[in-house]
Amino acid sequence: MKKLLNDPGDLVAESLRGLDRAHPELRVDHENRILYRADAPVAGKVGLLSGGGSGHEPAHGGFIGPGMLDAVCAGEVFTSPVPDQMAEATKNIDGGVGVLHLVWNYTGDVMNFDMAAELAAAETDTRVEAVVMNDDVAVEDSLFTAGRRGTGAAIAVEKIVGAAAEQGRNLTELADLARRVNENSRSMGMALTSCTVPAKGSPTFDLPDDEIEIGIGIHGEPGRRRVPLAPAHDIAQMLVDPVLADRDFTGGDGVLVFVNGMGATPMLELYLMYGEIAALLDKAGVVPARTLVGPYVTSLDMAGCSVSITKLDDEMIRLWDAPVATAGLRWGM
Amino acid sequence: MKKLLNDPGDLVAESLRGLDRAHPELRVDHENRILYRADAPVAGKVGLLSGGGSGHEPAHGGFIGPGMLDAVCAGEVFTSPVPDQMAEATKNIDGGVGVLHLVWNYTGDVMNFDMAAELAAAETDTRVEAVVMNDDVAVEDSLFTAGRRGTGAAIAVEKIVGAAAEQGRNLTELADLARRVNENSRSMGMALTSCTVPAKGSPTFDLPDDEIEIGIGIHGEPGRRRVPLAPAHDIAQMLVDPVLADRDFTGGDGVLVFVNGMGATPMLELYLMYGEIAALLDKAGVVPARTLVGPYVTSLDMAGCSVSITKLDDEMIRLWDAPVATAGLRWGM
Amino acid sequence: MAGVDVETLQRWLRGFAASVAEQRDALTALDAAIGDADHGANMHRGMTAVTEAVTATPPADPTALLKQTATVLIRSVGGASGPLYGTLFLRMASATGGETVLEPATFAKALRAGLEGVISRGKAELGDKTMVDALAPALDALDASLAEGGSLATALHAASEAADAGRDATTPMIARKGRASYLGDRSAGHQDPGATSAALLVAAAAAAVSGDG
Amino acid sequence: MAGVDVETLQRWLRGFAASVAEQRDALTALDAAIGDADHGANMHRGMTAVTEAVTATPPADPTALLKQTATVLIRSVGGASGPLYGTLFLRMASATGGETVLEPATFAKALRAGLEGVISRGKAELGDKTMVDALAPALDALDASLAEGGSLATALHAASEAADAGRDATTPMIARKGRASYLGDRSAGHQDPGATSAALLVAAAAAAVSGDG
Ligand SMILES: Nc1ncnc2c1ncn2[C@@H]1O[C@H](COP(=O)(O)OP(=O)(O)O)[C@@H](O)[C@H]1O
Ligand SMILES: Nc1ncnc2c1ncn2[C@@H]1O[C@H](COP(=O)(O)OP(=O)(O)O)[C@@H](O)[C@H]1O
Ligand SMILES: [Mg+2]
Ligand SMILES: [Mg+2]
Ligand SMILES: [Mg+2]
Ligand SMILES: [Mg+2]
Repeated sequence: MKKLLNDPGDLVAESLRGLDRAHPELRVDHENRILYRADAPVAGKVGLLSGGGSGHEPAHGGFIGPGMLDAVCAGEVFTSPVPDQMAEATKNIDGGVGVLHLVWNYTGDVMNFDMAAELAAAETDTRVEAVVMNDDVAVEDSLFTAGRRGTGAAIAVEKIVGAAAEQGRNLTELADLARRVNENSRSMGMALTSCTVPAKGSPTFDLPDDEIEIGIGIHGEPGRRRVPLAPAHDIAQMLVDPVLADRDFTGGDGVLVFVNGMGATPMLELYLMYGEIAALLDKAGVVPARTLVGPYVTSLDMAGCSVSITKLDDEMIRLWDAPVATAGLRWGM
Repeated sequence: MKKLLNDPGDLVAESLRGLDRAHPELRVDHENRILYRADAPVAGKVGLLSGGGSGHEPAHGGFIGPGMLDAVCAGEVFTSPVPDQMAEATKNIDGGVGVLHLVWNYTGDVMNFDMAAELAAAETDTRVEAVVMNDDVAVEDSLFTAGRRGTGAAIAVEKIVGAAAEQGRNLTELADLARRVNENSRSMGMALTSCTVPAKGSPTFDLPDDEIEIGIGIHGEPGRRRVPLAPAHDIAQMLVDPVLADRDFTGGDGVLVFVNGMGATPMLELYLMYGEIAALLDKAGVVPARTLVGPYVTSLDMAGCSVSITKLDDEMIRLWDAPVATAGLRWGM
Repeated sequence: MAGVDVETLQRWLRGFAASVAEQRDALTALDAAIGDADHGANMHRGMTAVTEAVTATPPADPTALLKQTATVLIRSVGGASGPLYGTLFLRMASATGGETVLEPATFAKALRAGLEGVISRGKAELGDKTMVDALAPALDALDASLAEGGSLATALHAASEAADAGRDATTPMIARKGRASYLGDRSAGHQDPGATSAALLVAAAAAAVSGDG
Repeated sequence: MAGVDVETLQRWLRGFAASVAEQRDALTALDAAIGDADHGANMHRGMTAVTEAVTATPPADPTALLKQTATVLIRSVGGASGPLYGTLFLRMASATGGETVLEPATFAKALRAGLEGVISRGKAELGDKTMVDALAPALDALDASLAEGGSLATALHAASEAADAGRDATTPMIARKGRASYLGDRSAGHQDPGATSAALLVAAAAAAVSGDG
């Protein structure tokens, strides 16, 4: 394993120290591993909390700031944070009008956020709502399974709801909006190579040089199937087809297309993939109204990409375009 | 070789097509492989032109926009663009007060930009000045060599000079400023793994699992020495020491510290490296006034990092902080 | 030995911590195949923290010890296993009501309450390829052996055998809960990591009560 | 054959294009060791474009052909080799003044002008481990052989041998120009890619003039 670190056990703590120094506009509670907007709590604004395992940078800490999240709890690499973190963060970002938990749908994250909400309810009178984000069409969804993973749609949810929170909307409205953006989003990912979890020290899965995994998750979970290495054009098809098969994205005010790099994919390739994906969307009558291309929800050093599509309406477009100032997404301010 | 592409020969052209669609705020001349600010030429403003081989994304196209570059010429992967491209771009970004070429110091880039300036001089009456950026302390600098490579300092030069150009400063002032920022900058890089040039299809250099290269360039050029894999703390020292040995960075208004990812390095690791580097700077009495951490000048899928330090003065800090709206760097607008 | 006192419980937890430490890489390898390669690290982090806490402030009675264990696990593990194992011990603590020595039947009831906590927290059913597939048969065997008049040591040995069998039975299953469920059919053919750590937990209990833990 | 006409020059360029195509991976491998792994791709892209251009619009005379070659190389190659090889042909064109058949001495003088162009563009000296280390001895051998009364074919064969020797001599050198110079001492022990392609260029000239190209 070749990585820029000292002891794998100290990776998250040491990385947070560097991030803290690099971003004076954030406040970092190192003991609890919570990252805050420096001016949290913002009085009269609903506090937005997310978080999850580390290893997805710039998610989650890169999306804290005006127009997006108020705080994020960081877990160990690929391990959900613990209830105490979320309970503490909830307390500290409550500007008097409640806190919305934006939870990525993983068993661990959901349980830990649930327990945090229980703790918060027992200890404070902060109103807490939680919305679970689950957009990954690679995963079979049923009452009897853990359901779909939360992947790229979180960026759309956090950005759009973040802008709405900044406008002063109330907790119920924001939770409804979060659910609406989530329900309008679908994602699908693939890996050229596995990531290597530092504590393990070797790749999570072995992938021969001439094979790729389709339908992987962002924690190095293997995908739904393994296929021969293919040209970008065919890979784009393998990602776009299941997304479009799952939901109608035609018409209306167009879609947000988010082509995400898994961590070790050059932008040169990501832009090429975006070109292939956009051409397939053209053919299907789906209109990209907004685009985001880059490594935003990564899986350590995995090579590969995912595509997330969100059906937009007028309001969502305005909220997407609204000013945001985070380390990972910034415009208008 | 595992990459998201179709034919390696079409990689640059197809990637530019995707980038064009993803960034409506750019105008792309696909025949000449030139990327422009959509509103270029800006009347009364000195045009800023840079460019180089592809494979360094977001450099160079990601730094086009208000407050930074006006145009960029894209070469093949790791191959400087050709004079016709720069001559054409020069013509089209001249807002009537001249064009500044910001050239990364590589033999090919320098010769091709020189020939472009000769062409431009023969064909138009555009005033052209060129500043060569050469900040890499890994390289021996003498009258008899090609001198130091241009690496991370370009981001500081392009950002600071871009802001000054937006304020309406004239060509000579901007060229002087560019030289000043460049002279105040030093960089040093390292690789955990080699990149793979698509047209070659295999890694440029072989690096055993327990060795790293110190002093690499951004084109997969091997470094000055090969050492055993070391903890991040020691690697930080191997990068910071030669930079500080080459120039005094103490005192004054502090420095810009830019920790750059080479393409396949997770942000989790880059932030940890920044923490190590900042601690070493503390010890040396060097004060980070501004910080930039991320993959900005990449080398395809190379894992590793570089550090660039720029001594700042009051004016340079103001210009660094000024609004910029590019795909790669954005704030204040 | 008539019942389970705080020393026995400590032996159990230390024994579990030791086998987790020993099996850490194996647990992670199982999780790499159908999950995210961290179950060994998670359980090891948690049980190291439990051992340290128990050493630093030794709890007075079984209830306090179980509660402390639950709290430390919930605070230090994260992921799916943290809340689940945490809930297991939390419910056990609630079921012991401050007694200093737990009767075998009380211990069994506490474990049953713990399992119910796991099920209500995680919504897994038998056959979903989770820790429940090791724990549920183990507690059934425990109850059956005690009902037949077996000693707690005998009953826990039966439980441990049943846990091992339950763990082995997860291999052909298709996961319907947790991260392995994302793989669909591809989850079949791999032993569940959580069922594997759960079997270690039951084995450690048997060893602790027999005095050889 | 008395001199070099446009057909001979075309044979030369096509022959060079063919050997670059054949040696493409070898040139890239040399460049990977001390550069950026693109010299084969660069030269191949350039010479493919030259061949296509010459086929599409066959130039009327040597000057036009050399000028077209220069322009196409400068427009299509980039990097260091594009301007350098481009300048070589551009200066050759200037030195041929519209003649339809170049006398051996004129051809030699044109090549010398080309080399001087390379040197003034790239500032490399003998021993800097560049294409100059193959070209300069080649042209010295060419002049010497012609001065001794040798035919152009004989003289170009001597030149080709000298180019090969010059290329081989780059191996122990420490690079002082181009990308290989970044490696410092580590550049020693590797043959220079540009000197290697330059030796192919001279060999192709010898073959073209001998009629076996
Ligand atoms: N809903 C659930 N109910 C019971 N056990 C579960 C559930 N989800 C996951 N598990 C157990 O947790 C184990 C994985 O734990 P771990 O790897 O530590 O957490 P994570 O999946 O968050 O990485 C699985 O092997 C399984 O036995
Ligand atoms: N200043 C120079 N003068 C003469 N030849 C040079 C000079 N710099 C580089 N070269 C030649 O160019 C070759 C490299 O060409 P190429 O790989 O195509 O360009 P780049 O170095 O831009 O990638 C070197 O091997 C060397 O022979
Ligand atoms: Mg996990
Ligand atoms: Mg090159
Ligand atoms: Mg796991
Ligand atoms: Mg080269």
